[in-house]
Amino acid sequence: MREMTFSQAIEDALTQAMKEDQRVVVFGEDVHALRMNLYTRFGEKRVRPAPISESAFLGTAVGAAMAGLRPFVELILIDFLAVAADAIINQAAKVEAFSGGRWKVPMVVRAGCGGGYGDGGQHEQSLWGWIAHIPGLKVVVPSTPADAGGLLLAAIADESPVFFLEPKLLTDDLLEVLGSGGRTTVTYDIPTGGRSGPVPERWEPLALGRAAVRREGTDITIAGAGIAIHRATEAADLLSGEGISASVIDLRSIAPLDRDAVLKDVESTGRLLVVDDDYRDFGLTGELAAAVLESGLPARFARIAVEGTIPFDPKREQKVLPNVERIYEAARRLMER
Amino acid sequence: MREMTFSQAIEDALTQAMKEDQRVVVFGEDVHALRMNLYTRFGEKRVRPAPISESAFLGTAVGAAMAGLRPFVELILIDFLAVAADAIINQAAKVEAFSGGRWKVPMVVRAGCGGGYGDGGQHEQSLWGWIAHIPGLKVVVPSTPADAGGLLLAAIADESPVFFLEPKLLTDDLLEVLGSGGRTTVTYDIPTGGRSGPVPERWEPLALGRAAVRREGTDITIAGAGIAIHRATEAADLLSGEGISASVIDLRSIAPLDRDAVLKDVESTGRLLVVDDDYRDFGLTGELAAAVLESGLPARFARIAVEGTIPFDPKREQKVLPNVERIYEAARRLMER
Amino acid sequence: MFDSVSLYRKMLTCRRVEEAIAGLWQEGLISGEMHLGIGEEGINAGVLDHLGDGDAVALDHRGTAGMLLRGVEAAAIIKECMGLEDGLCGGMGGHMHLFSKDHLAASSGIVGSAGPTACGFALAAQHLRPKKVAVAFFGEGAMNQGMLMESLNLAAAWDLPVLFVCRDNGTAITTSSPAVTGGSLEERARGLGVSGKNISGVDVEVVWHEAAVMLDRARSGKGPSFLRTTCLRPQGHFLGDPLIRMVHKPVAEMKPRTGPLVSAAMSSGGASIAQRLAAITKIMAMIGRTARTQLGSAHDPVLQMRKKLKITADDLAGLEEEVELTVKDALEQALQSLPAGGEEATK
Amino acid sequence: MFDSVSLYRKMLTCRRVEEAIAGLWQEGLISGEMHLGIGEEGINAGVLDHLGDGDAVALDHRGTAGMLLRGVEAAAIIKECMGLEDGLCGGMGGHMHLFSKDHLAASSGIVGSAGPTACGFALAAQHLRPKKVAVAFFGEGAMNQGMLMESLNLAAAWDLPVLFVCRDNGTAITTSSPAVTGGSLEERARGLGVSGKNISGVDVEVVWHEAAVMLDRARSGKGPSFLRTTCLRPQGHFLGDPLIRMVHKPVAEMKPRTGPLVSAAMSSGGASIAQRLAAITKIMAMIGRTARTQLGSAHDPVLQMRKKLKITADDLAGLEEEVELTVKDALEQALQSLPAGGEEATK
Ligand SMILES: Cc1ncc(C[n+]2csc(CCOP(=O)(O)OP(=O)(O)O)c2C)c(N)n1
Ligand SMILES: Cc1ncc(C[n+]2csc(CCOP(=O)(O)OP(=O)(O)O)c2C)c(N)n1
Ligand SMILES: [Mg+2]
Ligand SMILES: [Mg+2]
Repeated sequence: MREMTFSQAIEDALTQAMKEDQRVVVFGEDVHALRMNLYTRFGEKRVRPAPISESAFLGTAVGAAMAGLRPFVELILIDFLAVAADAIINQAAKVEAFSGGRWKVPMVVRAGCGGGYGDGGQHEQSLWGWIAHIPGLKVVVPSTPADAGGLLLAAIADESPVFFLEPKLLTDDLLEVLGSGGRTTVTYDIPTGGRSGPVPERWEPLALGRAAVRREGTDITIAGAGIAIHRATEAADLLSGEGISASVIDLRSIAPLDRDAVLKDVESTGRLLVVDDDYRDFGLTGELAAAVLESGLPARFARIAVEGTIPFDPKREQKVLPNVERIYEAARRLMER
Repeated sequence: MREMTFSQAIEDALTQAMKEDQRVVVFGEDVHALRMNLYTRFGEKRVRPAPISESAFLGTAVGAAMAGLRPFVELILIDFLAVAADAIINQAAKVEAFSGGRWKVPMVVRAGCGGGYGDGGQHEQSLWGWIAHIPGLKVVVPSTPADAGGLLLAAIADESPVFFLEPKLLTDDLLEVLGSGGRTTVTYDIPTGGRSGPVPERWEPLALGRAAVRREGTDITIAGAGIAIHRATEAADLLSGEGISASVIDLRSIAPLDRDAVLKDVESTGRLLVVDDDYRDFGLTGELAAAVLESGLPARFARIAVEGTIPFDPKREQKVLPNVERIYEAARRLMER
Repeated sequence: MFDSVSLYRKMLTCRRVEEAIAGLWQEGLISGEMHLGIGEEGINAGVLDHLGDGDAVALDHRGTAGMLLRGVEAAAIIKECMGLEDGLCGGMGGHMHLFSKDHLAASSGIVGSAGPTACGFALAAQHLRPKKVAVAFFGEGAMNQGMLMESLNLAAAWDLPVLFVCRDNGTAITTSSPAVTGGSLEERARGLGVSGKNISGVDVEVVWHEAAVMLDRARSGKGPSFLRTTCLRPQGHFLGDPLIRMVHKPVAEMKPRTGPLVSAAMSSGGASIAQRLAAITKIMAMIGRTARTQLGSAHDPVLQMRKKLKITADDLAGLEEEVELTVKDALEQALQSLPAGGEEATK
Repeated sequence: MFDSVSLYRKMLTCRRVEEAIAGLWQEGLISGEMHLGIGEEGINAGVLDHLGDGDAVALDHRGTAGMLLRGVEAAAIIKECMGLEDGLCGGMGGHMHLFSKDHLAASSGIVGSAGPTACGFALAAQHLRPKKVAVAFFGEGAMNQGMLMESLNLAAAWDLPVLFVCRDNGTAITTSSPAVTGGSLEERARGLGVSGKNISGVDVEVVWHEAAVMLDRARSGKGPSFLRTTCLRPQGHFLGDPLIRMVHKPVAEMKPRTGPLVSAAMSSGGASIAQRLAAITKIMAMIGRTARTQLGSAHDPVLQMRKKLKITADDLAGLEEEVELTVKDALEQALQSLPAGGEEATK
């Protein structure tokens, strides 16, 4: 076992993929700087800087994937998907269906997601529920370096368009640039659990759509992805101090969604708290609610998610993002119901 | 009371709004033809044809609304939002929040939605759950001519960006062009209930976010919007033949969502069936499931929605869209649970 | 080498297949919209004649002819338009979403998206298929769509082997494109780093030669080009185009529209009389433009090529009969494939 | 009339306010990113000097100076950057999302969106405020964003009173813009129907006169124009720009990066040696470009204007002291507004 930061794991797994498969090409804005090491090692043909033309280069990824490459597109932040949504929802997501299953689009879009470092509501969205609403797309959100590398390999190997979303608070390289900019005068509430950790000697793809039980509990199930997992784990520690035993389920993949893993746990706890860094309405929290109701399991339910545009002011920002306190309080309330 | 078709009601209400408020301007592709009467009456300055540049003209609507106009944008089909999503989700939806509530964006985007006339999966989406996921946006979906006119006036009067989505099967003018093209050799399964009906002498805005109980029942609540309401009403007729009494709740507005109206009805029926022409996952069906679970009401739940890209083949298309048979079957199954 | 007989055969096949599709649509055997390429055969055939295995093409909503010219079976296309299970895409796509992986040929109903897709095909060619190219087809209206403009620039920046073919019929649905388009399209392309030419699409030979040069450039690594070709489209935007109907059946089609229009023109509240007159004048101009769009012999690329053929009348008749037979055969295959009661599908 | 003293005062105020903001950022009193406009004062002041009540402006991620120049209080801007409740937007927007309804001034952190927003402002002017105009500011990198290109065309098609101002520093974050941009920007704008000019942004007087002509055109209903202005930005893309850090603190900042880079260059599996060398050369060029971007006196619009002022040394000193005091005052207001323990906000 090696030890790596989240960003190192991603770059390491990507390096392995590029070494093993010539079809893997990387492009996006500033990739020569963002992926300086890969740029140096694989040259500009395989790591290609793009103009600020997200529609063109995401659409290019669709065509390139259809014609035999395995494009890995660096979108930098998921918020920018909005300027190029057509390439994804009307093209990438639909080619397989339109062609009667005859043609697939194996591409990966990597982007940072989420807030917590004071960048404002146009740069800190998570949007995974927005993506997962569209049939034909997959979305993964790792919460540890080991998962990051494993899911990344799986995303590249998959035959569908996959979004690989990186919680920025875990990603040292993005956060260094966007958050601190070399300053020692700011600190952010970075969960210790995900920033670095053990990773395998050689990366193996992790199956998409399989949740991980991060903590086993008997009273309440807390489910979420990314940063939320670390917040939930901290909250679970606090709760256990009060005799409340919480499970923490790391979904890892938003689409496909491992409903079964959640339901299985809820079967024994009878309570589900969904924690989501994405917007609340018409999103992940609702989808898991539907899964519970459809299963017919009797369960008490609560959700914590982002309820409006994320405020710039870091103090208010902390409050609207799912944090340990909110999770803890919601779990306690749910225990009383 | 006058009698009007769905399209006539929309044009009539829009005419009233334009007559009463000089700030209402209409633009979009082909509006000189699509709104030939308004174009003639109000002239090109107020009804302006646009190039095929959705990003530019939706973004223009945002700026124009901020600077005092009341833009009414004809997007034609909601599927095309994907090429211009940024204008809506990163600009229109966020100005009010970003400005600390000081600046608003009163604009309307009108677009046809939904399928049932064989136009394929890129032209028949509903996408209201996709829009409603983003805080700061409103979405209405009328199901009768009277609601169409009333909601249209309310949308224009509202201070937020509002999507006005028109189920194409109800809209004679769009359907005539996209579906039949002057042929008498094709017919589509058009619900009789919504295509034409009584409308008030003078249009008054209908409050946004208020559902209408279309039919009162005691055994099961069926909730939805647009075409689904007509399908549900037909299914309810069939169900009543079997002694099952179904309520039908027309949400009319997806955001804000009248959760209370649904919960109130479910309180007495104990069963909720959500019918949705939009995609199933991470959408309206889940959002209502969350509302039920959060309320703590004991309820059985099922949902019928679109589960993949809509097939072109009209026969398969009929099957994937929520139809009377599916609603009827699902309601019966739910009664047995 | 330009082979006029072969080109004529190709164009005629496109024409006949599209006519057959129009017939099926009229009969109600095809539901929804139908955009055909009648009138633009010179462009489609002149460009696609140069493509071979490993070359790729991205089409727009008007992709039937493109698919045919790349070698997809007519029957498979017709069946797809009808939504049949044994159609090109199993009936899942319909005429706006024709896909053939074997031919690296894709389409999309979203205006402008052919540009990025073709760039992707070209990028894959750069990596996997040296000397292969990609062609994007789109209308002049699409030139105002951001993603298409972005893709021209991307192709220039990355030296992608793409030929961008703009079929300029001057109209996007009902909108006169010059009225909503600034500058000139060639200058626009050049400002995006892609040099181009403006030619008539009526003479397939001219198109063929121009495309040859541009595709050669792409194949030899010299990057993208832009070919603007003009054409007339006598059927209007799509089958059953209301403008065409108004022109051809003025009584039946104009009458129901006239009442509201006159009352809109006369009713109190609204723009000044001058502005209303200006609006009506533009509506009349739009209808007039449609009325004038008759293919006639002079603008018909198929007839033009036919006139110039250097073969005997007998050979010509033979060729034409062959084409008719092939198309008839494809049509029959499609009709036989209709499930029992299938005619009722969309009724 | 060009008033050099007033312009100098404006530019200097922008410079000092932005320096104050940089200080607060460095102290950790502002979280996240910070994009400033130091080096481009000549452009901002030269254009915005012509705007009055009812005129509108759409800014990008670099909007601080624009807001100041439209008359927003420096303290309100600084407080907004700090996320304070009494900031311009109540602390909800931050430096990339500054909005002032009274000044019809908006910003956005999404590259290219200033174009459409300005078109909307201009459309409203056409209807509600005859002779009023809208200005869009954006970088040269934004010229590759589809929505901006679309908006140039829309402005041309609708004759909107917009001035599109491109601040060209040659770089978008770390990317050399010429390397990913085809054609020329003026030709591109012209191909979209908007004629333009290319000038240096160092001399505010040149900018001022050019903007005057273009804005007059807009005010008199003659439609949009495009003004490309060049500038240098010594702070890099944003405060704490890693490239700048590498150049200025090579040991601390380069060393941790060198190990992985060398191993990437040497390790087996990957591109040919030639390709790797080419890549390294480009990385070095990027860092070198950054190192050479020193404002110096010749490229500093504030110093250039100062040199040309025709006032006494006393008056100049007086003016400069006044500016310092105003900015100091604004800074103090902002600091006083910090809630108790507020310094810890982002810590
Ligand atoms: C993004 C988008 N906007 C609008 C439409 C509706 N639409 C379909 S075809 C068309 C006109 C296209 O005109 P042009 O590019 O000139 O092609 P033509 O139909 O004339 O061949 C429009 C506006 C669409 N399909 N996609
Ligand atoms: C649509 C979009 N893509 C990418 C980004 C990230 N980004 C922020 S600023 C910037 C560079 C902009 O370059 P330019 O337009 O030249 O402006 P400059 O920063 O040089 O003033 C980029 C790529 C963004 N904010 N929005
Ligand atoms: Mg056209
Ligand atoms: Mg720049």
